[in-house]
Amino acid sequence: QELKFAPGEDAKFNWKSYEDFKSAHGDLKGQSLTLFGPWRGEDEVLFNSVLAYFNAATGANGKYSSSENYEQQIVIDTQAGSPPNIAIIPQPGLLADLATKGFLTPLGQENADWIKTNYGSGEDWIRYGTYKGKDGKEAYFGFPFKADLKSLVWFVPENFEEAGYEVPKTMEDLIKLSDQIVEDGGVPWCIGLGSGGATGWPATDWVEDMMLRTSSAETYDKWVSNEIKFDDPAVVGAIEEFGKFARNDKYVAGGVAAVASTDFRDSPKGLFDIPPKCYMHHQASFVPSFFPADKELGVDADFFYLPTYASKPELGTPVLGAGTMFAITKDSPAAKAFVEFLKTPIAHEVWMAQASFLTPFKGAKTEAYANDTLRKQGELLTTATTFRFDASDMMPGKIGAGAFWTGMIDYVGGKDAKAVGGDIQKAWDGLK
Amino acid sequence: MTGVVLKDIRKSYGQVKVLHGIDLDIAQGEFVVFVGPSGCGKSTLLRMISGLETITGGEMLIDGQVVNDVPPSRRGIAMVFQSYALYPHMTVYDNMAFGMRIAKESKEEIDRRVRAAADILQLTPYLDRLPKALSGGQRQRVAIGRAICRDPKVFLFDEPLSNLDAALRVATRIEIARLKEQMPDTTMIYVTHDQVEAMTLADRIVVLSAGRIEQVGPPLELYERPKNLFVARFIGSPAMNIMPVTVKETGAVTTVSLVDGKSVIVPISTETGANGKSASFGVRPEDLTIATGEDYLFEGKVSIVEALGEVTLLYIEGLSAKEPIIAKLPGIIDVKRGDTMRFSADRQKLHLFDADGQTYRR
Amino acid sequence: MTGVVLKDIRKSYGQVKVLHGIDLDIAQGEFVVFVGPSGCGKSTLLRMISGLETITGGEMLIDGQVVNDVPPSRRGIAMVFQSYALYPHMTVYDNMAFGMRIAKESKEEIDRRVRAAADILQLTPYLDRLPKALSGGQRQRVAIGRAICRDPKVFLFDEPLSNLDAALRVATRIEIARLKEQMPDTTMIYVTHDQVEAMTLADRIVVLSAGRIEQVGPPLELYERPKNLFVARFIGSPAMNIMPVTVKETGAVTTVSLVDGKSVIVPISTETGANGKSASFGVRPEDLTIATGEDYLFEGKVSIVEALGEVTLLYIEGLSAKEPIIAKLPGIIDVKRGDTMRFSADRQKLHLFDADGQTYRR
Amino acid sequence: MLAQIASAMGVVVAGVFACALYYWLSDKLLSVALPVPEGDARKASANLNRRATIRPWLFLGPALLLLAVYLVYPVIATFILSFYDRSGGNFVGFANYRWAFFDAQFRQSIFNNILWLAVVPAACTFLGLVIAVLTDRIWWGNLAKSLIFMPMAISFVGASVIWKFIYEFRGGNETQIGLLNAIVRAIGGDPQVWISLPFWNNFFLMAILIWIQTGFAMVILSAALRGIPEETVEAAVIDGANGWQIFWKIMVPQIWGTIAVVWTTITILVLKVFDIVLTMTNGQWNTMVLANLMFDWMFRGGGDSGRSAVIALVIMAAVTPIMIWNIRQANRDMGDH
Amino acid sequence: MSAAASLRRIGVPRLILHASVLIICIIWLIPTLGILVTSFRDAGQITSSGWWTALTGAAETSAARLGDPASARQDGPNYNISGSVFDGGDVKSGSVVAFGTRVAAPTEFEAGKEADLGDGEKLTVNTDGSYFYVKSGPFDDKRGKRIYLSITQPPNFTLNNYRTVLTSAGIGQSFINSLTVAIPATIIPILIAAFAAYALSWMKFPGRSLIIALVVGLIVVPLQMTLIPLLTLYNDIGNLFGVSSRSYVGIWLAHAAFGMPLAIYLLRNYIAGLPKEIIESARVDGASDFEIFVKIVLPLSFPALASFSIFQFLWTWNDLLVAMVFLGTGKDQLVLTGSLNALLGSMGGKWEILTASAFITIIVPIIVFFALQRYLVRGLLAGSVKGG
Ligand SMILES: Nc1ncnc2c1ncn2[C@@H]1O[C@H](COP(=O)(O)OP(=O)(O)OP(=O)(O)O)[C@@H](O)[C@H]1O
Ligand SMILES: Nc1ncnc2c1ncn2[C@@H]1O[C@H](COP(=O)(O)OP(=O)(O)OP(=O)(O)O)[C@@H](O)[C@H]1O
Ligand SMILES: [Mg+2]
Ligand SMILES: [Mg+2]
Repeated sequence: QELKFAPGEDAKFNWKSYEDFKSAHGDLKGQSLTLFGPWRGEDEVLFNSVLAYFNAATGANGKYSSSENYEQQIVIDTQAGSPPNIAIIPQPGLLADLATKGFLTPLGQENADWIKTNYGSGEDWIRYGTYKGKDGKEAYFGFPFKADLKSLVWFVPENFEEAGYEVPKTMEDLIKLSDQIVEDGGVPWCIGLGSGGATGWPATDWVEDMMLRTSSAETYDKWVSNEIKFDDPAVVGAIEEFGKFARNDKYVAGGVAAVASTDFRDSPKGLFDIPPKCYMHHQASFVPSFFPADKELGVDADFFYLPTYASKPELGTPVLGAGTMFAITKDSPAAKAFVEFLKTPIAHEVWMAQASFLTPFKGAKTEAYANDTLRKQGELLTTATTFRFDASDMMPGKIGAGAFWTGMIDYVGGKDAKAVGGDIQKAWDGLK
Repeated sequence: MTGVVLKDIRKSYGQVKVLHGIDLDIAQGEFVVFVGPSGCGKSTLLRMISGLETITGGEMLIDGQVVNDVPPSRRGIAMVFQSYALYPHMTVYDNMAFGMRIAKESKEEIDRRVRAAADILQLTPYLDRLPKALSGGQRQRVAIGRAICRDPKVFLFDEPLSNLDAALRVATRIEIARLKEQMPDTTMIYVTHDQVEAMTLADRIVVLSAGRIEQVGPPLELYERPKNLFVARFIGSPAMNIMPVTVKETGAVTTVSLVDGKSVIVPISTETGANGKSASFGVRPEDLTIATGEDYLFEGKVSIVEALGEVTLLYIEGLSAKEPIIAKLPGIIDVKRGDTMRFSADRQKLHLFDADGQTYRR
Repeated sequence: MTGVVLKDIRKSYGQVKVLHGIDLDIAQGEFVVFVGPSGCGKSTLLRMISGLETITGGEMLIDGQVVNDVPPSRRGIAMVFQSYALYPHMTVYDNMAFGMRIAKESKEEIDRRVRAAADILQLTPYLDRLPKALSGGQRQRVAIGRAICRDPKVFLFDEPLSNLDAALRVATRIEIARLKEQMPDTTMIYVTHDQVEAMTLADRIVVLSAGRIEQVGPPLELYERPKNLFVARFIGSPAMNIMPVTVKETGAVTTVSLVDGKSVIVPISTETGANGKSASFGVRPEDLTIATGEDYLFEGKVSIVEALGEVTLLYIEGLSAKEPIIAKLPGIIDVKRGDTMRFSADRQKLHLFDADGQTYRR
Repeated sequence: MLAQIASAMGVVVAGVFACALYYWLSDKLLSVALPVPEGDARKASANLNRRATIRPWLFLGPALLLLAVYLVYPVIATFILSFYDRSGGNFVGFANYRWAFFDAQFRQSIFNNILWLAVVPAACTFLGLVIAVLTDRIWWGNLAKSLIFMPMAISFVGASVIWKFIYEFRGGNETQIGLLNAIVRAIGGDPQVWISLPFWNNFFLMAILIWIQTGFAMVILSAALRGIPEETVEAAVIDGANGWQIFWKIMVPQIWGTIAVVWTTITILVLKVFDIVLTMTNGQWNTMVLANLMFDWMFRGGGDSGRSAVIALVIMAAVTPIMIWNIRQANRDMGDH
Repeated sequence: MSAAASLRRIGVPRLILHASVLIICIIWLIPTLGILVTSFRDAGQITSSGWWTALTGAAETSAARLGDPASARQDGPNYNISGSVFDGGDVKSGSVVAFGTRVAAPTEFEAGKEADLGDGEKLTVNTDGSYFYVKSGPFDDKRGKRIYLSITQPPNFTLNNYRTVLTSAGIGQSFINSLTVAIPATIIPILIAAFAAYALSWMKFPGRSLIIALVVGLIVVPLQMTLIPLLTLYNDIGNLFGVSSRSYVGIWLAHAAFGMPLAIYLLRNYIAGLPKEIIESARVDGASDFEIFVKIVLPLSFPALASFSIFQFLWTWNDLLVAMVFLGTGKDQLVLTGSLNALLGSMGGKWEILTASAFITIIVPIIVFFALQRYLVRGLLAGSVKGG
């Protein structure tokens, strides 16, 4: 495969890191490396463009593949004993599970140390890659590469301009703005929880963001580890905070009934309708790929940070995010070398320069970002005072990708927040 | 008057004309049998009377009413199908009761009529069986019973016995004859291939051929005075022996000459115009006897002898007709293949047909 | 010697015993017909000879060899099934060639034999047709042709004509008779329901009843001297009239008295032991004649008259047997229902059976 | 490209050929091992009989082997796994069964499954029957059958997209892009979120499977209907029965056997169905069925092999009555041959 | 003849019959029609209007940007900009019904009439899209002014979705892969099942009804349950012989086995119903069971075989899971369903691609269906009816 950017040409890339890596690992000629991950479509093309640099540098034959049945496939493959060399895993919960079952090769302390020094909120990132192995000892398994930023609110600047709205700086302002929009005869929010088999998950992002804006990061961590119950007042409070938006008929496009059934992929399109269906949309950094094709980021659409309560300054500016972890499911020199490759700035910059890639890696040049919007997000990620990983992704699969989703659907459907929390907690108890 | 009247009834399937104008009056209480070769339209005609087949042209009256557009169930008919057509999933009782249940008769009435019919047909012990547990003859009786229960004005039978073995056939035939006696006012129309059935059952026989009526009349009339060659050959088994002849002399009696040159005098009057024309001379196998003197009809070589016990069939060759001449002689006769024999017959029982196959007999 | 020998052959399906020990010697080239009422085990016996049915007990020999465990294909037999059993997806030619192809005969040999068989059966024009494009009679001939091609030592027919209509039945029967003549060394075993077939075709008839042999013998012997009541009633149509009698006098001739008290002298010798016992007296319908003088056999009231043209059937009541007595008289007879008539018969043709149904005739 | 096609064709032909070769070779081998000498009639027939005892197993062999390896062995493995914990490493006795017994979601799934079993096979069979009867009577019946069969050819993913455009809900006054809501709106009703309507949403999911499977039932039943003797129907016409009565009292009872087979097949399919639920709701809004629950426990978040095994066994146990019925049927058939 | 009588001639019941079949067909067709129409629409339209509206054409509101202020011409004290809204708008053609300058009121003004926007600004947008924008002073915005339009468009269909799908990389290879999987995976199980079905209906051996029961029971085994044990087995065998555990043979056998119980069940129903005499007759003719099967039963069961092939083909063709597990997920092993799925992106949701690919995948099964349909009519379970 051709290299997207010819080495050495563009100064915004760290070409030196590429050359260094090449000289250190040029001895893998013909070795094969299989990678299996969740990226399909455009993401797959982009990742392949990154992989091409690895292949070119080492002479190895790295092949990436993916599948719609990604989650089943990795379970089947690891259990049956024919895993890929490297599995790219978006959910820490799944990573933990694979680790406990002994399917993962630890990455070693030196990688953990490297993350600590080179990633923004490095300590947190290490935590999300460290789990008990089959032997019961904690070890570092998951190398984070490619992050998503969740605490974002998307809007159309021209619509704001025309109506004279300002980007809110505090949560109080945000609520005031929402009321203002309602008063002007508009609808402030588009919320869509539909996602076929995964319906409900966008609500978990809302709740997590609210959790970080109403409770401390430590409470959040306890929630993730179920040290506090799901029906703890802190959690119920966060759910109800989400309810302020999602369960307010005046606030959401189509009314509350539409929330659960609108597809999350269709939902942001409401921003661009004429007249606009809504003015704001809370969603992670990947969402522009669902904007209509001709919308230019930064001009036709932009985002702002989901603000915090002015009344709770002690919580700082927490950032909710997610990321994919690279884990070695079948060890080989090429697999080790690939982890080394991920430590080079160039591995990040190639993707950054194309689209939809954020990295907490401080060594990657921010100039490489394809546009300002991405750059702004990247900076949010590297400068966040508190970074927390998506809670639902870290909870056990049955909860984070099951009971939590279902609970949120029930909640939007009118069920009491406390009862919903209780249900989820019951499911969690059932796992023990 | 519950007769059936057919006025110029026609039927075509698309382009194919099957019936070419049938005119027939059937009186109330009459037993009429349709016979004819396979494919001549017997079943079609019967099915048109029943209403299962639409009428392409002409008019049909039952009981004095035009019924062309009346659905089957309202024509007051009952039909017995060739293949029984019993409902395989119902018991004999239910098979017979079905029509009445559909008509919402009372339970008692149904029971009364089913039992009466079962009684007539000696089916009472089988009322609770499914058709598959019955023998062929019993099944056919159930089919008849089902028809009786409908208490029809007109009873239609389509070759009801053709699926039965010989013994059952005889027994069931007698049953039908008895039935007719018990229901003197019911008109019965019966289709068959079988000679014997037609002869024994019918008040009148209708001989059909290729969608046309060839002759209508009482059985013996058809046997003794067939109107044409077709009827002559069709009625009687084995069929009438037909020999090509040339008319030699006409008048009150007619002289004809056989292929081998021998002359025969037939006591049928012909007009002079017939002189010298070719004709067909017919004699029934059972009317032939072994000639004792010189006064014989014809002679021939025996090619096959079939001794059936009660009668003996001789197949005689050498009279140049494609088929052998058959003689049916009573008892067991001691002849061998290859014997040459002479035969004579009662002159009154000879038949003569013109070149078009119409009888010379008036 | 390619005969078939059955020694105490038995068959049971689970608990049900179907055949109770059949002993039979069939000589090479013989034409044997099995007759018997439905369900008596004819087909079962035939299928055991063919090897399609396993033998439960006894021994079967073909050509002097025990074949109990020999599979059908190695017994040198060919079988014609009641339902043709043609291979619907093969042409007539292929149907006939199938067996030889399986046996890996040469192409030329196959062709020669198929064409020879087709010739015999007049099937040559149809060789390229599929069975569905043939009429019933032609299909049956193909089935026979297929069997011929196998050039079997033993030819088995299971009611081959029962699916045909009357005319075809006669024609095919003659075909089979002709076939037998052309294959004089082939043993043929033939199952039928039909009297006429049995009488005309068989060298010997085997009468079966309920899994046992009742009588074996040439057709006329069975007709004239039935061993027991069963055979007497089974052979002949309409069946022999049987009347319950009491033996009055024994000796060289026997005197019996009918239910109405009238005495009849039967020229059959009986022993004194029989005196006073009840017996059955039989006379065939076709042996009855109208009595002219006082010397009559019995009298009775005519209940049904069936004029068939060639013969007339009279049903006579009043002799207390459940079934009416039937008289079959030649020609057309002018009698009416209700007439009382007297009948006589040739004394030589009377039959007498003891209380167990065995004939008194030695 | 050509080379790829050629090699693919080669592989296909070789594969099919190898399979056919097995039967041919094994039969040849059998005849070589047990020869039929011309002279020795006794030995010949003994060998022929021996062949006849061995041959069924040659014929059945590959099928039994495949069934044993691909189905029986996993079933046994599943059975064993049902006594182990989530990783399959530690024996836990009946704990998984106990869990299933008390689990609310499990109960919900059973309830829904019963609902599915009560509705879908009946609906498919009934609709298939009605359509088969009706289309047999019209000249464009074959075209109609093709149209109704078409959904069978659409993949489940395709099918769920299709139905998205039927059930989709848009709130407020927005234009509806779901047909059902557009119709409801057009006749003046309130649009509904069909797939989350409690209880009824099960039926909306079932509609999809019915839409797909009716073609199957129709094809098979239409073949059976043609086996009904025309005369029995005509006899009923003369007896005065109307179309409805003929259908119910004459036709249906006569093809009862086939109806049972269709019913069985669809019942089993329903027990296995999970694609529809997965893509439409993933069991949320109380639409969970056993197959989905099993899938969930097996794969979600690394999986729990013990509990999913228990659910799988419950699904398999559900066919026991059908199996018994079929054994009876098979034994009855045996009598015929 | 009265009207009622003539109606009776045609037959009211027949009219009802035709009408009801037509209605059923339409109901059955609607979903399919929906997906077909959708596959020819623009991505944007799919989620903004119902597919049925695509057939008629509908008014749509959209935005357009007027010419850049720099392009303004001075005309006395006035400055004006003119052009066509279709040059810079989202919509490229159609006829303008109304326009507006505020997003909250996008259809404020009727097309062709001059709108007074205050500040001495006046704007006219004509039906054909041409506009004239005039201001009493110079324009001072940085960018062209955004206006909103209601535009009616004729029905508009595009082949782009199909082009995207058909030209995507690897689609040809995966098409061949799919066929390589599906054809043997259809033929092999049918062959094996037919042999077994024959043995189970016409050969006598101990344990026959038990095997039949087993087969019926196995129809229900959930596919997912078997994957892990089987793949483990495959890997063990692969390791033992040092070959890849993922091969076409592997997936054929897997598909064959998964389809086997139903195949045996349905085929046995048919084969057992063949006339007994034909088989006995062949037996008398000296044919062994093998020959009977190949020469008699196989040709006669063609209807049943053909119809089951349709079903089996459908399953293997539309399958993704089994292919992924037993064949692998690499680019050159991907089957058609797999590579089409990859086009949907990590988050899915490209309805236009989904619908187009649904129609592309349906083509082959439909061809198979039509090719075998005439057998299907008498197909499958004809044998389950005695005498059928
Ligand atoms: N549906 C049909 N379409 C075309 N021709 C038909 C149809 N039904 C019957 N025929 C033709 O009509 C003619 C008369 O048929 P019909 O069944 O009345 O004969 P049939 O006298 O009853 O013969 P058989 O004694 O064999 O029953 C036949 O030549 C037949 O081919
Ligand atoms: N498979 C079977 N199981 C049990 N009983 C059977 C079986 N096959 C036949 N029979 C019984 O064996 C008896 C003899 O049957 P068979 O078919 O030989 O009669 P048949 O004399 O040929 O009668 P038909 O003239 O009606 O053909 C019958 O009573 C029948 O019920
Ligand atoms: Mg007829
Ligand atoms: Mg028999």
